[in-house]
Amino acid sequence: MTEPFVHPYIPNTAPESKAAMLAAVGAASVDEFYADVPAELRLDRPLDLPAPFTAEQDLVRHVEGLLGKNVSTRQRLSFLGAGTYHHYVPAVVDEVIGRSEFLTAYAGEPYEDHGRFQALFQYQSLMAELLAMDVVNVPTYDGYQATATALSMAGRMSGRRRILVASDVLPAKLSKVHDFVRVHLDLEFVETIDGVADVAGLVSRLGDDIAAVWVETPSHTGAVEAQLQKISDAAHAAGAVLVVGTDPIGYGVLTPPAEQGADIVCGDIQSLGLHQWFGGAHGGFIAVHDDTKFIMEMPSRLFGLATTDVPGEYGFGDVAYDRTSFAHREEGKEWVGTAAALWGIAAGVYLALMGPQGMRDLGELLLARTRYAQQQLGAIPGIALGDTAVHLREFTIDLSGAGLTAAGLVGALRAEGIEPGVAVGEHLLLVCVTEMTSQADIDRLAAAIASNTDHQTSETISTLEEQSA
Amino acid sequence: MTEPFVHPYIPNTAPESKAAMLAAVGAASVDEFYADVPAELRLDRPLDLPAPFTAEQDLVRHVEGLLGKNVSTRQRLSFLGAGTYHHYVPAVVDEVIGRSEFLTAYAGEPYEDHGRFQALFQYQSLMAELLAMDVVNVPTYDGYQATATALSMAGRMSGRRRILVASDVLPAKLSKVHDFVRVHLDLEFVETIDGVADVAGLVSRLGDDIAAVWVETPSHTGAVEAQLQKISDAAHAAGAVLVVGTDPIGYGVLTPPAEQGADIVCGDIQSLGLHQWFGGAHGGFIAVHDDTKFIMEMPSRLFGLATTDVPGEYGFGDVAYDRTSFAHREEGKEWVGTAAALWGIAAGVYLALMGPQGMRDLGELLLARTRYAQQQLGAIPGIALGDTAVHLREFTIDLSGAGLTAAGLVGALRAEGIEPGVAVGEHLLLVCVTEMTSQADIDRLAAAIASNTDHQTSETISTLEEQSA
Amino acid sequence: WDEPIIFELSTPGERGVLVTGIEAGVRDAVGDVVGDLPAGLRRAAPPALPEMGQMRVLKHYLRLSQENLGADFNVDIGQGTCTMKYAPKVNDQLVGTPALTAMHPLQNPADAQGVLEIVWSTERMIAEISGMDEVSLHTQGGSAAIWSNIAMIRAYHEANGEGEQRREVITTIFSHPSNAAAAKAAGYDVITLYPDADGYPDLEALKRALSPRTAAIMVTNPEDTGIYNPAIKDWVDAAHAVGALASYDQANANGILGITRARDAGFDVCHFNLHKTFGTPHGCGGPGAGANGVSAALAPFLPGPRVARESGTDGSTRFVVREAGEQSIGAVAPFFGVIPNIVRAYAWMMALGADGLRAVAEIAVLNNNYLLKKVLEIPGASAPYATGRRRIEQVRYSWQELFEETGITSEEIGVRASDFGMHYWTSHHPYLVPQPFTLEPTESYSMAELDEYAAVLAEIAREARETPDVVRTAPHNQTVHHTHHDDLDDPERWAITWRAYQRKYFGAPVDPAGRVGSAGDRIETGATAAEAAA
Amino acid sequence: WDEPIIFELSTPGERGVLVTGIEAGVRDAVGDVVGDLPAGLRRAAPPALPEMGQMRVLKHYLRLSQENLGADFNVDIGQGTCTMKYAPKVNDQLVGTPALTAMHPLQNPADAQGVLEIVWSTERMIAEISGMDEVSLHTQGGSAAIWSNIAMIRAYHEANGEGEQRREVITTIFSHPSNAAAAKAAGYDVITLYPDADGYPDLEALKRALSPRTAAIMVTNPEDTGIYNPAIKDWVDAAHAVGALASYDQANANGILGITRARDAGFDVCHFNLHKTFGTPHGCGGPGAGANGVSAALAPFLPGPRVARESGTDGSTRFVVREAGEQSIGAVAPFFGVIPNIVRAYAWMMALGADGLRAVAEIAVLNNNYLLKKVLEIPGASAPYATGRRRIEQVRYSWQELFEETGITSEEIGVRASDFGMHYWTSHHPYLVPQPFTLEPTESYSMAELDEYAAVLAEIAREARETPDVVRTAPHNQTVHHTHHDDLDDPERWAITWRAYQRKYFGAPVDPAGRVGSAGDRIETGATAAEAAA
Repeated sequence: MTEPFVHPYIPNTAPESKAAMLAAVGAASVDEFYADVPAELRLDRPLDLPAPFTAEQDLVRHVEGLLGKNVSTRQRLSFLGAGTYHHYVPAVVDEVIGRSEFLTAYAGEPYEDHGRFQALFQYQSLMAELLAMDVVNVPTYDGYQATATALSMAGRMSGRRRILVASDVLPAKLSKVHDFVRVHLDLEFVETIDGVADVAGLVSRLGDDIAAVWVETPSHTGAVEAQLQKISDAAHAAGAVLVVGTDPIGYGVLTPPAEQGADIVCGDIQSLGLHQWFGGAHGGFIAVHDDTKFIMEMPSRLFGLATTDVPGEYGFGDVAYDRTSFAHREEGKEWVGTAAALWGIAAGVYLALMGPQGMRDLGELLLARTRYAQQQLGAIPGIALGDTAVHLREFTIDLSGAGLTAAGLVGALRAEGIEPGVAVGEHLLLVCVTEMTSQADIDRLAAAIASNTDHQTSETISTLEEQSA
Repeated sequence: MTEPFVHPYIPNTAPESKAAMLAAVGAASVDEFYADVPAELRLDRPLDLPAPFTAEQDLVRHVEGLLGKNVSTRQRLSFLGAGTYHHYVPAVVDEVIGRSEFLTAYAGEPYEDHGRFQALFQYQSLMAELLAMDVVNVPTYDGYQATATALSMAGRMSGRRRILVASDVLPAKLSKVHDFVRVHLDLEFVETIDGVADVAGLVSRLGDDIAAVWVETPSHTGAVEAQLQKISDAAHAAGAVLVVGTDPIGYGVLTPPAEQGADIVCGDIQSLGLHQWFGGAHGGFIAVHDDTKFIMEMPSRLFGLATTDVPGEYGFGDVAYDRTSFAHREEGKEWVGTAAALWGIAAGVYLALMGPQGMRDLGELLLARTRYAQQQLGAIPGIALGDTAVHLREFTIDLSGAGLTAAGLVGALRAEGIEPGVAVGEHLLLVCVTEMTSQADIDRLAAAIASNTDHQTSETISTLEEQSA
Repeated sequence: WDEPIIFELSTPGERGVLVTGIEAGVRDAVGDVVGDLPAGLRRAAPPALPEMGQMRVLKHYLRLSQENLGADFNVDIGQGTCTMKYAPKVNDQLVGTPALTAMHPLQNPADAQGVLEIVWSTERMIAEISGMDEVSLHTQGGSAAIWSNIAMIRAYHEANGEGEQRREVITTIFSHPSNAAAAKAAGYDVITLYPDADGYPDLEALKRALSPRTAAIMVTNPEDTGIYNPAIKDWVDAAHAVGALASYDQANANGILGITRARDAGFDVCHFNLHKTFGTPHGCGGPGAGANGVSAALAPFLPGPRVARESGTDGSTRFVVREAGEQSIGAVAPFFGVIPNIVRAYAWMMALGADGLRAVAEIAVLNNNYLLKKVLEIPGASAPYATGRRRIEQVRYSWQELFEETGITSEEIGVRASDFGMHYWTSHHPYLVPQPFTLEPTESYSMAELDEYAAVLAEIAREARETPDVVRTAPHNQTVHHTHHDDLDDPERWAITWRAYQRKYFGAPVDPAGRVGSAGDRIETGATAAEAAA
Repeated sequence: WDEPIIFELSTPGERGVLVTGIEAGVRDAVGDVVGDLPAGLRRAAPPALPEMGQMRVLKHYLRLSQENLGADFNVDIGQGTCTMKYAPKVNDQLVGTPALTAMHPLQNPADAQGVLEIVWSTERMIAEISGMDEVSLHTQGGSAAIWSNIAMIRAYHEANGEGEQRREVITTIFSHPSNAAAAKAAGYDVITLYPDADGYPDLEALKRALSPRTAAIMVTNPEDTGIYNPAIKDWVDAAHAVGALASYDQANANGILGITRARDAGFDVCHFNLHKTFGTPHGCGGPGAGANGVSAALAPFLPGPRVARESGTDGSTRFVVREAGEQSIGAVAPFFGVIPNIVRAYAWMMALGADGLRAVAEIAVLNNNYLLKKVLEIPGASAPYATGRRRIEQVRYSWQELFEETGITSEEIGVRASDFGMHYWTSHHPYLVPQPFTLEPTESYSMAELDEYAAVLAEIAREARETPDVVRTAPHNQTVHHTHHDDLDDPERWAITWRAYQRKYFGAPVDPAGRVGSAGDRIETGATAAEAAA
C-alpha cells in the first residue's frame, strides 16, 4: 500500500497514533512484538482473501446483494418446523435485545452488569412459572445440548448407564445426544405406539440399572404424551429419573411435566420470541426442582437473588459457582461457556409480554389450528394422519394412499411457492402450523395437496390406461 | 362489546384497575368527567373507522402488506433529487437516533435531558465548522422554512420590504417562502444567466430599499454560484444582507458562503445522514455570525454552553430565550415548536463520523460523478447540457434536440426500471447523482437515454418517410 | 458519564466511516475536479470537524443517550399539554423498512401505492375523528399546522375580497401560544382574551372583541387548564356571526377522541399533532407531524400536492398525486409531510380502532381525574379554577401555597424532581396561574405509576418544608450540576457553538478557514465517569 | 433506577401483547380444543406470569439495560482472553433483514442461495486464515467448538481402532479451562502441564507426559498470559510422534491474524470464536459462534450438514446442502450454526480484507504492549513471567505487590473499578498468578482510551494505599451495593427463581399449579429511582 491503511474499526491505524505508541514502548516496528513466533511459522505473504469493501456503503451493497438472493418465508407459504418454528416475535423483544447495553456486554460483575443479572434471573423465574419448577439455568446452547446434559446429569447422579427413550426424537437431536453421552450412557429405544409412549413396553424394560426415562413431548412428530404421570410413577419406582424434553410454547394450556412427576425438564426456547434465523437462534433450558442433588449436577450458570448492604435491595450472583468448569476446570460438571444468554433475555421479555392470558390464548390457538389442519389434510382422499395422538403444532400425514412420496410432494408444492413440510419418511410428511399460519393458509395447503393427489390419481389412471392400451 | 376492552397500550383498561380508580375519585362512570361537554356536541355513535388489528402480529401483517406494494429506489435505478437526496446513511447514525432515550424524549430540562442538550449543541457546532459560522440553530422544520425565516429576519432587521432573488429556486420551496413572507416582503426575481446569477443585473436593481439578496447555491438545477463574493460586496454596499440558501453536502471541498460574505446561510440537512423517507425527513438550518442583531431575530432555540457549580463542567441551556414565542407569545420572533431535533442529532452523528477527510472525499466524489454524468449524457446526440456552470450533484439536460419531452423520456425509462430524473420543463430533465450512483449506473442511464433518442430519431425518420411516401 | 464535548475527542488521522472511491473510469474521464474548481470555490482548509474512529463516535453518542430521559424510561406525565404517551415500538419497526426509507417522493406513483394509500387512509380516518370534510398531513409539527390554519384563513378571506378588512385574530391566554405567534407572523393583530373568574373562557369578552375586522378565532379546547369550554358552540357561532372563521387547536385531542368532534361544534378549520394525540414519538423535539382538517368551504385552500383515490372502471382503485390547485396556499413543506410519523399514526389508529380510540380518551380523563385527586391531597398544591369540577385530560396546578409557606418555587421543585427520575414542566408564559405545573397523565400510565409520581411530589413538598436547602440546591443526582443560566443571556459570554466558545473563552486563533486552535487541555478524570452502570 | 423484580410489577388484567384470534371457521370446525384435552393434559391454573401493559414491560427492560455496561459504553479491555472488540453496528443492521430472520433452515436450498453462499465463503476465508483444509461453522460457542474438536479426535482414533488405547488428553494450565472440561466430558483423563520458570510452556514436561495413551494435546497459543509458545511446532511434532493429534484453541487469534497459522505449525484441528476474533457481539454471554478447522485427514469427521459449492456445466455455481457422511460426528447443533453471527463475521472480514486483518493483529499487539508499559508504571502492579519480553495480545498481570503492601485484593480492585465505569476480570481458576488481572486491549481502543484505563488503575492503586476503605467498601456508585454472596452457596437460602424466593423467604403458599401467593409488600420509594438521567 502506498497510502497508510487507516480503518474506522481500528483507531490506532492513524499514522500519528501508531508512531507515538511505537515510540512510547521503544519499538522500531510491530515486528518486534512477534519475536517469539519462529520465522518458519511466519506467513510470508498476505492472506489470500477477497478484496474488501472498506467503505461501509460498499459493504452494505455487497451483503445486501447476497442476502437479496434469499427468498424467505414471507414470500413462501411455509409449513416447516422440525426444530425451528415460525412464531410471532413482538417488537419489544427485538427492541430490548437490540439495546447495545445487552447486545455488546459479556461477562461483567454483578455490579456494573446488574441489569444482565436481573434480566437473566427473571428469565429463569418466568420460565419457572411456565414450567412449574423452581430452578432454571442460564440458557445453554440449544435444546439438543440441554437434553444431552439432562441425561448426563441423570447418569452422574445415579451411576447407572441405561437410558430408556420412550418417544420419537428429532433425528438431528438424537445424533447430538448420542455422540455426547455415548461414553457414559447407553440409549435404548422403546418403540412408540400411535405416536406416543408404549407405557407397558417401557415398564417392562425398567430396572435398577436404568438411569432415566427420556420422554419427548411434543415428540418429533408433534404428539403430546398423555401418559406422563404413569411413566413417571414407573420410573420413580425403579429409582430412575424422568427427563422430559419439550417445547415450552404450549404450557399456557397444557399441564407442565413437573406436575406429572418429571424430574428434569429440558428443551429449546427458540419458540419464545426468537426469529427463525435459518435455524441459527436456539437456546437450551434445563429445569429441575430445588433439590441440591440435581442442582449440583448442572453445568450452566444459575443466577440467584442475594441480599446487599442495603436492606431490601436485591443483589444477584452465581449460585453454587463451585459446580462449574470456570471454578474447577475438568473437575467441574461438563463445562460452561458463552452460550445463549441474549436469547434467554429475549424469551424473558416474550413471556412478560404474553403473560398468563397470552400464553393461554396462544396455546389454544395452536391446538385449534393444528386440529383444523389435521382435519383439512386428513380429509383429502388418499391422505391419512400419521397417528391419533393429541398434537400441538406439528403432525404427520401419510401420503402412501395417494401414491405420493413426501419428497415428490415437497418438490411439487415448492413450484407453487409452498413449503408443505418436512419429508420424514418415504411417504410421511411432517406439517407444522403456528399462529402465523392462518385458516386461509391451511386451506391453501389443503387445496394444493388435493390438486396434487388428483393429478397423481389421474396420472396413475392414465398410466394404467396406457398400459392396458 | 361483551368482553371488556383491554389493550396493551392502555394499562388501565384492565377492569380491576379501572374500577378501583373510578371508586377512588368517586365517579360512577367515565361519563361524569365530560360534564362540561354539552350533550348536543357528544358523538352518539362509535367512530366509523376500519376494524382494528389489536393483535400486533395482525397489525404487522397489514402494514407490511401495504408497504410491500411500494417499489423503492433499491429496486429502481433512481436519478431523482429536487430537494430529497439519496445519500448513504451510516449505520451508527440510525443506531443513535433509534435509541429510545433520544427517540421518545421531548422537552426535559437541561438536567434530566443533558444528553439531548449536548447532542444538539454538538450538532450546532459541527454544522458551524462545516459552514464556518459561529451560530447555528436547533433545526427548524426544513430548508423551506429556514429560508423563509432567514429572509424574514432580514426584513425585520432592516425594515425594508424588497428581496432580490438571484438564483433559480426549487418551485415548491419558492411557493412556501412566498406565502410565508408575502405580508412583509416582496420577492423580485433577477433572471439567471447560464444557470447562475446575473451579477450586473442584480447590481443594477440594488438600492436602499433592498432588505436582502437571496442566492441559492447549488441552485434548483444544481449550479454552484461562483460570483458570491461580488454579490455579497454589492449587497453590503447597498445595506442589504446576503442570504444564501444551500445544501451543506459539498462544503468538504467548496468554499463556505460565509467566507464569501454571506450573512445568513440556510438550507436543509436531509443530505447529512437522513434517508429519503418519501420526502418525509427534512430539517432546516439557519446559520449566522455571532452578532446579536442577527441572533435576536432567530425564532428557533439555540443551545449554548454554560458553567455549572462544578468548575470545568459543561452545562447547557437556551441562549436568549426571550426571543421566542415560548417566552412572549406573539411578541416573540415568529414561533418555536416541535420541529426536527432528532434529525439534527442524526446530522451531528453523520458529520462526526465523516470528519474532515470524509466530507472532502465525498465532495470530490460528488463533483466527479456529476461531471462524469454530464459528460456521458451530454455526449448523446440530440442531448445538450442545460448550462455551463459548475454543478454539484444535479444538472439539467435539454432533450429538445432529440425531439423528446422530459415527461415522455421519464415514462419511457420508468418502463425499464429507471427513474431518469425530474421533468422541470417541457424538454428539460433534472438529473441527480450521488455517492450511491456508480459509474455503471450512470453508464446504464446514458445507454437507456441514447437508445430512446435513437428510437425517437428513427421514428421521426420513419414518420418523415411515411409522409414523403 | 462525564462525556467530553465531541471536539475534545478528536485524534488526527482517525476515520469514522470511509466513502466509496472514485472509479478509475470516472477519474480518467473527469480529471482533477477539485483542482479545476474556479478561483474562490475551492475550500482552502478542511472543516475542523473531529477525527474519530467509529466506535468512539458511537460510544460518545450512546453515553449521551443514557444522559437523556426518554418517555420510555420515566413516568412521563409532567410535560402537560404535550401528551406524552406510549409510542409503540412495533411502529418504529414497521417504518424502518427500506420500502419506506428508500422511497423518493417523485417516484412513479405506481411504485408508491402503499405509502400513498396510507396517507390517504390516514386523512380519511382523521376526517372521521374530527368530522371535517378534508384533511392534509403536510405540516411538520403542531405550530406549523397552526400556521397552515391561519394561512388558509388568510387565503379564504382574500379570495372573498375581505383580506384587507379582516386584520384581527382572537385567541385566549390558555390556548397554545403558537396560535398568537403564527397569527402575528401572518400579519394579523392578535387579541388575547382572559378567562372568567372560574377559569372558563369568557364568552362575553369574546363578543366584545369580535367585529367585522375579525379574521378568525383561534382557540384550544380543552384549554391548557384541562377545562372544556362548555359554550364552545356559542363561541363559534359568535365568530361566524361577524363573518369570521373559527380555528380549533386540537394538538391535544387525547381526552375527547370519539366523544366530541370539531366540526360538530361548527369549526371551519382544526389541526391535530400526530406526535401528541396519535402516538408518534417526540424525537427530542421533532420531527412531529400535523394534520389540518377543514370544512368543504376551506378545502380549496389546503396545501398541495394531494393524494387522491381513483377507481377504475373495473372496480380497482389506485392512488394518484394531484398538484395543488389555484386557490391552494401551495407547498407548506417538502412533498407529502413527515412520512415516518404519518405511517406510525396510521398504525397506531389501526391497532386501536373506534373502541380503542374511545378507550384512549376515557382512560386519559380517568387517569387525569385520579391524579387530580392525588395531587390535591398534597398540602401546598392546588388546582385553580373550576373548583370541584372534573377536568378533561390535564390540569394546570399551582404550588402557590407551598411557595408562600416555604419560598420554594415551582421551578425548583421541577429541578428536584429530576433527582427522582421524574420530570415536570411549569407552564407556558405568562404564569397566569402562579407557581404553575401542568400534569397530563394520558392513557399510557398505570394506577401504580400515577401513585408513584404523586408520591414523589408529596415527598418534595415535604422536603420544601423540612429540608428546603435540599430542594433549593438540586439537582443532586444528575450527570450535570446546577447550571448558571446567566451565561446564556449575555452576548459577551454566550457560546452557541464550540468554535464560538473557543474564540470567546480561549481566544483561539481562527485561521482563514475558520479552523480554531487545539482544544483546551480538559482532563477527563475517571472518577466522574462513575455513573457507569446506571 | 431501582427497578423491581418484574413479578412485582404485575397488575391483574393488564396485557402486554395480544394474540391473533381463532378464526370462526376454525373454531366451528374444531370445537373446544382445550376442553377436549385428555384428563391430566389440561393445565389447571394458568402460569403465574406477570400481567403488564406493553409500555411497562418495555420500560422495565430498558431501565435494566441502562444498568448494564456494554462494550459499546466502556473501555472494555479488562475482560482479558475474551477479545472485547468493536462489533460494527452496520453488521447488526445487515443481519436484521427478513431475508435472514425469516428464513427456515429446511427451505428449498434454491431459496437460500444468499445465506448458503455466505456460510461457504466464511468457511473458505477461515480456512485461509488458519491454513486448515476444511472448516465447519456449526458450533454455538467457543467451548462447544472445543467439544467438537475432541469429539472429532475421539471419532478419528476410534476409526483407526485406537479408541480404547488412547485415553488421555494433555493441556496446559494457561489454556482455556474448557479444553480440560470438554476432554473430561468426552471421557478422557486430563493431564495438565504447568509452565516453566519463565512462564513458557514446558516442552520437556510435555514429552514426559506423552505416551501411546495420549489421544491429543489441546492447547491455547498464545496462552492466557499473552505469551506465544516459541516451541509450538515441537509440541505438535512430539504429539504426532506418539500418534496423538494436536488441537489448537484459537478462540482468540486476534494477535496473530495473517502472521502465523495453525496448520503451518502442524495442528490437526483448531477452532476460532467468531465472537472473539471476528467481531461479533457477545450478547451478555452468547450467542457466540465457533469455527472448527481441520486437516484433510480429519475432514470426514466434521459435523453435518455441510454446505458445498457446485458448478454447472455452463460455469454457473450454486450452493447445496449435503448431509453428514458416515464418519461424521453428526449434528452438533441445530442446522447450520449461529447464522446471525456467521453473517456478521463474514461482513467483518469483508470490511477489512487481508490488509485489514493484519492491521487488526498488529494494532492489537501494539495496544497490548503499550498498555503493558503503562501498567508496569503503576507501583504494585507486575506482569509475571517472560520478564522484559513482549507479549502478543494480552497480559495476565498481578497485584501481588500491592496486596502484600495493603491487603487489598484484585477482586476488590475490580469492584472499585466499576465505580469508574470500568470493568476488569481477574483470571480463570486456579490463580496461578497471584492476585491476577488480565487485560486485553484488542485493536478497538485508541491510545487515549488506553491511557484513561491505565489512569484508573493507577488511581485505585493510590486509593489502596491512601484510603483503602474506599476500595474495600466499593461499589459506591452503582445501582446495587455490596452483595452478600454467601446467600448463593447455601441451599437453604439460595433462590434461583422468584417462585423459589417467595417460597423460601415468605413461605408463600403454592397452589396446585405452582402459583404462589401475592408478592411481598415491597415499597418502591421514588428516592432511590434517582439515577434517572445517568
